[in-house]
Amino acid sequence: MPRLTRDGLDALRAELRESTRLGAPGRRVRLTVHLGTCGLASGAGKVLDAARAALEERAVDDVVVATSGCAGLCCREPMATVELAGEPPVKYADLDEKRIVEIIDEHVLGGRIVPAFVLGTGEERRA
Amino acid sequence: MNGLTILLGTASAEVKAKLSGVLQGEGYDVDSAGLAPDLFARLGERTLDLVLLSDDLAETNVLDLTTRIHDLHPKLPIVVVATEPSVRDAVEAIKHGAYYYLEASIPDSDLLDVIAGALELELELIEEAEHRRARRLVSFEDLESIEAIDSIMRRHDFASSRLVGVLQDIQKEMRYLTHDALRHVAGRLGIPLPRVYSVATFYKSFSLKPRGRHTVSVCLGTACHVSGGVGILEKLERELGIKAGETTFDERFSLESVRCVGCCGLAPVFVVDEDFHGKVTQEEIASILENYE
Amino acid sequence: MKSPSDRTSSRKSLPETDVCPELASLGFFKSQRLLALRHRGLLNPEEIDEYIALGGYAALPKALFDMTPEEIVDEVKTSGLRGRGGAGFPTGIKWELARNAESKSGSKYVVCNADEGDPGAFMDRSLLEADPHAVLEGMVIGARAMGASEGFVYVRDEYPHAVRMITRAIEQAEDYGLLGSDILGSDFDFRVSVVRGGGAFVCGEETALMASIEGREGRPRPRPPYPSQSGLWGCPTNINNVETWANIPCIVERGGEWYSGIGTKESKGTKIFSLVGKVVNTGLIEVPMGMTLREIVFDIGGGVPRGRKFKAVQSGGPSGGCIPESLIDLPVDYEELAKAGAIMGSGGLIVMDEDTCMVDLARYFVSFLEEESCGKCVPCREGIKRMREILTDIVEARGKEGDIERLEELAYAIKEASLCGLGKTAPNPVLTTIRYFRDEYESHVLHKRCPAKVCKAMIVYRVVPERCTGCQRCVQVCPVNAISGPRSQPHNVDLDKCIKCGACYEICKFDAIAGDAIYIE
Amino acid sequence: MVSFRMNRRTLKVEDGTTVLEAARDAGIYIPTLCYHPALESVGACRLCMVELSHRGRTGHVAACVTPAVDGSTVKTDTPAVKRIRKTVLELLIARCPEVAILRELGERLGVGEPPYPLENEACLLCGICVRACREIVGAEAIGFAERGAASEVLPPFAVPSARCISCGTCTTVCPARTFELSKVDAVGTMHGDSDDVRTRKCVVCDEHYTSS
Repeated sequence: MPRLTRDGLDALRAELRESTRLGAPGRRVRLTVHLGTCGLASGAGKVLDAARAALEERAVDDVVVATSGCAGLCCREPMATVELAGEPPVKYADLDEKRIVEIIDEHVLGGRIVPAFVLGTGEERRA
Repeated sequence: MNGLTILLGTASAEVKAKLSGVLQGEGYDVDSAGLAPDLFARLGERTLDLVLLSDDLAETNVLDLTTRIHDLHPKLPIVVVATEPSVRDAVEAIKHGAYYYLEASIPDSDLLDVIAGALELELELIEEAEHRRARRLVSFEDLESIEAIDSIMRRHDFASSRLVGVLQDIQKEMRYLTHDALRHVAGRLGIPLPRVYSVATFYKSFSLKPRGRHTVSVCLGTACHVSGGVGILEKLERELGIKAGETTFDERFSLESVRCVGCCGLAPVFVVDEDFHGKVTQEEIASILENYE
Repeated sequence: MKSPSDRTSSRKSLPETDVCPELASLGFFKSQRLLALRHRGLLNPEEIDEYIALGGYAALPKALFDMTPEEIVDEVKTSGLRGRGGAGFPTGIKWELARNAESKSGSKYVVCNADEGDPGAFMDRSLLEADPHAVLEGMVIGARAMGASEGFVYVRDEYPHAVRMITRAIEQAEDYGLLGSDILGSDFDFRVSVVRGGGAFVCGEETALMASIEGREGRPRPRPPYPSQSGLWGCPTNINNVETWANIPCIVERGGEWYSGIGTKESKGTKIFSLVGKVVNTGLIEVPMGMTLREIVFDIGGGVPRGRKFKAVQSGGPSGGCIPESLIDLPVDYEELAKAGAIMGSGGLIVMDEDTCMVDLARYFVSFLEEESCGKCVPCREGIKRMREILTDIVEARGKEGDIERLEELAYAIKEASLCGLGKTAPNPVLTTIRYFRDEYESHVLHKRCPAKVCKAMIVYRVVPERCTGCQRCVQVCPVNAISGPRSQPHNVDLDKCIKCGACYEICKFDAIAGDAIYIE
Repeated sequence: MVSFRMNRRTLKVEDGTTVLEAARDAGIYIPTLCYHPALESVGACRLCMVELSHRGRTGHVAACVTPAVDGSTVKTDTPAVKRIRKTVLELLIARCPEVAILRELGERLGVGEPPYPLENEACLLCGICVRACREIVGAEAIGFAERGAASEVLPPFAVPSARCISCGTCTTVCPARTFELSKVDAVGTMHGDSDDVRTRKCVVCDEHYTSS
C-alpha cells in the first residue's frame, strides 16, 4: 500500500465504503462475533470457530464473518451481530457453539430471526 | 578452558613453567614470548585478554615495555611480575599503565585473584566486566540462553530505555530472570547492575525465582473481591498445595494474585497463562486446571 | 459499509418486533450516548480499512491542513474536555502548557497512559482492543498541536490482547503514512511506540510512568517540574489517558462547541464507566456527564441481582470512595463526586449489596495500596502499612476502642504529606467508609460483629435443617470434611473443622431446589 | 530574586532557592532526615512539610523540594504542620525504635512513644547512602530493591558488589548510622551485617583500599 496523501485518503474511504457495502457481490450478510477480553473469557473464540466451520461446511460464500472488540454488556457475552443487507442489525447474546450454528441456519441462511437468543435489534445510540 | 587468553612475557623457562601451570590449571589459554619483538608479534596476531610481564626480559626495561603495550592497547590489562620488587618500581609501573605490580613470590591464589580482578577491568567499564563475568560464569548450555538474550536485546536496539521490555521478553522466554541474565543485560545495555536489580525487583511481573510452565493468576480486583475472588484463590491454594507467589514442586503451575485483569464484568476471574476464565466457581477449578499439562 | 445514520433510516419493521426489542430501547442501552465508544461493535480492530470506512482518520487531515496548532489547542479548550484518567485536569490547558514549553533539545513527547490500574475499571483496555486507531488518531492530532515528534503508548502487560491490537494498529497506520514522516504529505513527522508496563499500579502516576518509559523503576518524583516543562528525558511531555485521546478526533471533527453542549457546567462530554459488582447488567457504559447514580445503577445496570438490597457504589478505585445509598441521586461529575469524598477516577463503578462488608472493603483497598506503594515516602509506605494493620485487627475481631480515630489521624497525615497522588488519595476508601458506614466499624470494633457476614473471624456457617434436602452436594465440596449427614437428611457442620471457605454456601446458594440451606451468622 | 513571607518575616532569596534552604539561611528550623546539602533532594521523609499559600490556594508541601515562589506565604509551625510531622515521626520511630536521631528529633518536636507495634529496623530508607554512592562516589554499588514496605537498600542480589570500592562514604552520610565499615584482614565489612566486601591491599602502603 502506498503512503496516502489527503486526497488519497478520501478516495480510499470512498472506495472502501463501496466495496464493503452490504449488498455488494459476496456480501449479503455480515456476521460479527464480538471478541473483547470479556467475550473471549466467556467463549467467544469458540463461537467464532464454530461459525466459521458451519459456514464452510455449508459452502456459503456470501457471508462476511467479522470480529469486533467488546460489545459492552459483559454479563451477556458471548455476543454476535447478524446484519442482512437492507435490514437492521440483530444482536444476539449468551451464545455458545450450538446456538451460533442455529442462528446461522435460521437467520443467516434462512432470513428468520431466532428470537430466543436475541438481545435487541437496530443500532446503539451514538452521540 | 574459560575462553580467555593470557600472553606471558618472560625469558625464564622456570617462570614460564610455573606461571603457565598455574594459569592453565585455572582454565586460561596461555601464550608466551621470550623476546620483545615476539611479544609484539603476538599482540598483533591474536585477541588477548591480559598480558603478564616478567621483568626478566633481555635487553628490555619492563617499564618501557609496559608503556608501549599500553599505548598500543590501552584497554588490555597488563600485570607486571617482579623478581626483584621495589616500592619505587611498583609506583612507576602503575604510572606507566600497568594494572598491577606483584612480586614473583606471591602465592598462586593471590596471583589468580589479581588476574581475575584485572580481567574485569579489561574494558575499563565495570558494566562490561559484569557482562564478561556473566559469560564466563555460565555453563555451555547457558551460552545458548545468552544468545537468546542477545537476540531479545537486539529487537530492542540495545537501548537502555527499553530495559523493562527486555526483561519482560526474557521472562516470557525463560520463565524467570536468572542472576546471570540480569548481569548480562546490565553489561550489554550499559546500565549499572544495581539499577537493573532495582527494576527487576520493583515490578511485580518479574520473578527472580524459577517459575512453573503455567502461571495461574487470580484476579483480586474490586469486582472479584466482592464476588468471591478470595475464595477462588484459597481454593486454588488448596488444590495446588502452594501459596500465592509459589510454584508447584513439579514446576507445572505458579500461582499468583493480580490486582485486576480488567475483566470485571465476569467476576470472579482467574487467568491461566493468557486464557481468561470468568464467572468461575470453586467447584469447577479442578477441571479447568486439568487442561494445562 | 454504511454510516450509522444510514442504518437507522433503512430500518423496516420486522414481524417479530414485539418479541425482539429494539436495542436502543433496552434499559442498558437506552440512556447511553456513545462518543469515545462510537465504533463499539462495528469494526474489526485489526483492519485499518474498517476504521477508515466508518469515517476514521477524517479529523486528522483537518487538523494537519486546515488548522494551526493553536487552533487545535483552542478547539480542545473550548470543548471543556477534562482528563479521563482521574484527576480531571482540563486537557486544552495541559496541551497549551506543553505547546508553549521550550525544549532544550528540541524534542517533545506525547504519551497515552494505558496503565489502567484501578481494579474494577477496564475502559482503557476495551478502547485499545476495540478501536485502537481512534486513540492513535487523537495522539497524532495532539502531537501536531503540541509540536511533538514522538509518542508512547504505555500499556499494562496484563492486557496482552490490547497490546497486540495497538501494536498492529501502529504498523498499519505507518504503512498508510498516517504515522511516520511526512504524514499525509503534510511535512509533519510523528512516530509512536508501545511500552509495556511491568506490573506496578503506581506507574499510572505521571512521573512514575515516565520513569518506567525511561527504563527505570517507577518511583514518582516531586513536582514541580511538571511533565509539561520537564518530562521524558527532560523534555516537555504531555500525558493523557486512553479515553481522553479517543475523544479528540470527535472534538476536532465536530467542534469544541458541539462537544461542550454535552454534560454539565463544569464537566463536559460523556464518560465511560465500567459498571460491575453486584449489579444485573455488568459492562461498559458511556453516558453524558451529570447522569445520576440512580439512573446508572438501576436503569442501566438493572439494579442488584437476586433481590438483595443495594448498599453503595465504589467509584474511582483505590483512590476513590464509597457512595452510600443516601446519595443515590448524586449527579455523576467531577465536582459532585469530589464533594461526596470520592473521585471520578478512571471510571470504575463497583456496585455493592448488603453482602458487602464496608470495613473489609476498606481493608481490601488499603492492602492493595500497601502492595502498590513504591515505598519512597514515609507517610505512604509506613502509614498505609499501619492502616492495614489496624483494619486487619478490626476485621479479625481484635479491634479496640480508639482504632477508628487512629485511622482518621493516619489518614490526615497520609493525605497531606504523601509525595504523589497514590498516597494523597490512598485514605479515601477508608475515610468515606468511616464517614458513611461508621456504625459498621463500631459494630466490628465494639461488638465483634460483621453485619454483612463477611469477616470470617466473626461468622459461622450452619445448616438450616428445615431447608436442607440432604442432597450431599455441600458434603462433597467441603475440602476439610467438616459437613456430615446421611443422604436425604439434614446435614451438620462441624465448627471445629470448618475453615470458612464458603464452598458449601456457594454451592447451596445456587441450587434452585435447595435454596439457601446453609446460612451464615 | 524571590521575595516571600515565612512565618512573620519577609525573605529575599535567589531564584530556584528551595523553601528549606531559605529557612536555614534565615535561621528558621525545619526538621529533615533525607535531606543532605551535597545531594539531590528527593522529598522522601516528609518531615519538612510546611504550609504554603500562593494565589489563594493553601496546601502542604515538602520544603526540601519546593522552590520559594515570589509572593507566597510559608508557615513552618501551624498546628496542622505539627500534626503531620508528629504522625510522620511516629511512623519512623515505630519502624526504627533504636535509631538515636529519631529519638533526638522526637524530643525536639515533642513526639514520644508511637502508638503502633514497634519493629526493629536499622534503616530509615531515606536513600542518602544510595544517592551519595551514585552522585558523589560515582560507584553506584547499592540501590533500592523491592518496593513499598518491603523496600531495602542492597547491592545487587544482596551479595558483595564488584562496584563497591569500600570507600565508606555511605557509612559517614547515613543519618541512622546503619552502616559500619570495619576492615579486618582482606574483608571490609559494610552495610550492616549483610554485605561483606572483600578488599584488596595496596602494594605500596599495605592498606586495604578497594574491593577485589
